[in-house]
Amino acid sequence: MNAPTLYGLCAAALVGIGLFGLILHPTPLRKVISFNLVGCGTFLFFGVAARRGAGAGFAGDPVPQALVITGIVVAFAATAVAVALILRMLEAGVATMDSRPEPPDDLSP
Amino acid sequence: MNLLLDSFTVVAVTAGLVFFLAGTVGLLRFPDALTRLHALTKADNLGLGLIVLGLLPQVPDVVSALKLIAIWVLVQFAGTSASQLIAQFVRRNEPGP
Amino acid sequence: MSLLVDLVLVVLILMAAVWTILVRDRRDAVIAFIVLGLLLSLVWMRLYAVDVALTEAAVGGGATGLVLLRACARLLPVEAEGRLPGPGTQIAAGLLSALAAAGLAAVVLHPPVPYPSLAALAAENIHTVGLGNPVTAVLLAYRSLDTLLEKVVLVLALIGVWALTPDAFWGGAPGSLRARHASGALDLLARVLPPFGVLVSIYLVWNGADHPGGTFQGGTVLAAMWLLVMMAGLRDPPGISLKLLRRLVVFGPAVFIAVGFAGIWMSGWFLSYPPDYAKPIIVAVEAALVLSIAVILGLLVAGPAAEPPKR
Amino acid sequence: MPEFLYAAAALVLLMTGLGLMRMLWGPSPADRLMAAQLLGTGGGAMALLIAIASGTTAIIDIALTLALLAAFAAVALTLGEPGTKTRARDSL
Repeated sequence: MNAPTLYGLCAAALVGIGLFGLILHPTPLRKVISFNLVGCGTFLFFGVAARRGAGAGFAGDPVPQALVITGIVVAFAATAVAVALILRMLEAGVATMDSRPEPPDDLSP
Repeated sequence: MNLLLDSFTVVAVTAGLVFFLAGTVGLLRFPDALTRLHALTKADNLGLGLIVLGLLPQVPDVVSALKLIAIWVLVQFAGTSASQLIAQFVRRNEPGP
Repeated sequence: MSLLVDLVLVVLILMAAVWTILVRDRRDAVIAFIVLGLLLSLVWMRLYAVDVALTEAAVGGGATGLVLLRACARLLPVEAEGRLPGPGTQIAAGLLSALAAAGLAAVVLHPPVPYPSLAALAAENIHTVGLGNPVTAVLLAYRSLDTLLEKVVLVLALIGVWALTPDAFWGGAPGSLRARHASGALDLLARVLPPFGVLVSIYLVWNGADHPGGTFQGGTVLAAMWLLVMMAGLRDPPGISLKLLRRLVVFGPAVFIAVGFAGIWMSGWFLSYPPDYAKPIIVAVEAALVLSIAVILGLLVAGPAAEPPKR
Repeated sequence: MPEFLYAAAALVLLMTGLGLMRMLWGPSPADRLMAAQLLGTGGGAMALLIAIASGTTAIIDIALTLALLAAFAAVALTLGEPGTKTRARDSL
């Protein structure tokens, strides 16, 4: 067992845990957090691939590393959009995902 | 000379570890939030400080040494402010004695 | 001995991940998620991906946690967390997730031999762009089209957030990020820390050409400092129709696209750099991008406009 | 010397990781955040130890970023206090 393999298994577990949370939680914010967990696991896979592809004098393959950097920033942007959407839905009194209507006096003045 | 510096590193880093241990034990065992906060700051100040001190003889160049000191100063400042904020949060949310 | 560090890290990560899913209160879940981001940046360090570790430390520890905690403050308290599905669904979901994880684990345990790698190709041509950091070379030279499109995605995300503005507030400012209770400590922090933050951010961008660091890392640190100033109430978020703001948002991508078209004229291909000037051009593009990234990330956290525009 | 520093790194991580039990126990969000804060400092210390042990000085920059953003979560927490009605209005 070497370090990349260990982290690869950890990545697999993260994806599994995130997927479970994604199905389990009815509220949208928890779903967003769970989805971020799946994302973290996926990024970690790229890290393992980069470490295993070490060569040519580099400690890791730079291409997957660059992809992950892009991915982390895009994942953050997607999270920000999702959170803004959730808050707007609540403001507008749209039902949450478990299809029970929210009390309308929640956020509106 | 080298042996002397190495043993200095071992002593200082070990002392730092002791303060991290103290911080953790305090965080886990102390009875209320404010005393736990007190334990936390010991790890922030002395734990990291002693480890930085112990590592200074081992760094390869001056810039790295300056960075190490800058990190400690930053953690001092950020840690102090964070402790204040957490303490104020605790005071607002828990009716004190 | 170094594998011991990895083992401890993995155990802590799994603990934080499981806690993120199982804890009842959503704010506790966000705190666990922040801890997870912190641990992951240590993992990236152990995988010798220092550039990624810097990004994860800045985005995972700073920006994402802030967005989620801010959302928690505006959502309903605990009792409205919603009902979890019944035990049957839970078991089925658990089995499905375990199956997915097991499949991925099998892929990890049986890697192809030899392992596919582009490291050799990246190393072969790195001298032509004059950079010492292969990750920056991939981001801004070999795969610069990806990076350009990623900037476009950031701008689109910002447009998406702004599009959620209620009609009455269009052109106004996002809701104040000011902390609810005034605090001298926060005020001091927001006055003293940003100069250091700006310095570190410039250092990361400048250093990123030859050593780990770069545009994203610098931009995120810069954005974090701006957010700190806004949270302390020293400045409120600017109105989204401010001309200067909008120009800053598109400035970086615009410079990048202009350089891309100049590449057609100078060396024959979109986004190709003339070999003699590759490094200065790349550093100039990075400098332009870092401002835009910082502004966009800050505005993404601030959210859609929530105040009527000032006339 | 590297072996000692790696062992110290593992110990720091282990101890601050044990502090995460406080994240599980709570009871208040402040307690949970303190565990995160301790882990942040411990993570920085661990990064420094590994940077010197492995001779990769670039890792010091990770500790620098962590130190710079150390107070960020605490600030964000005060932002995340449960809203009262009046506050919810002016945050809309």
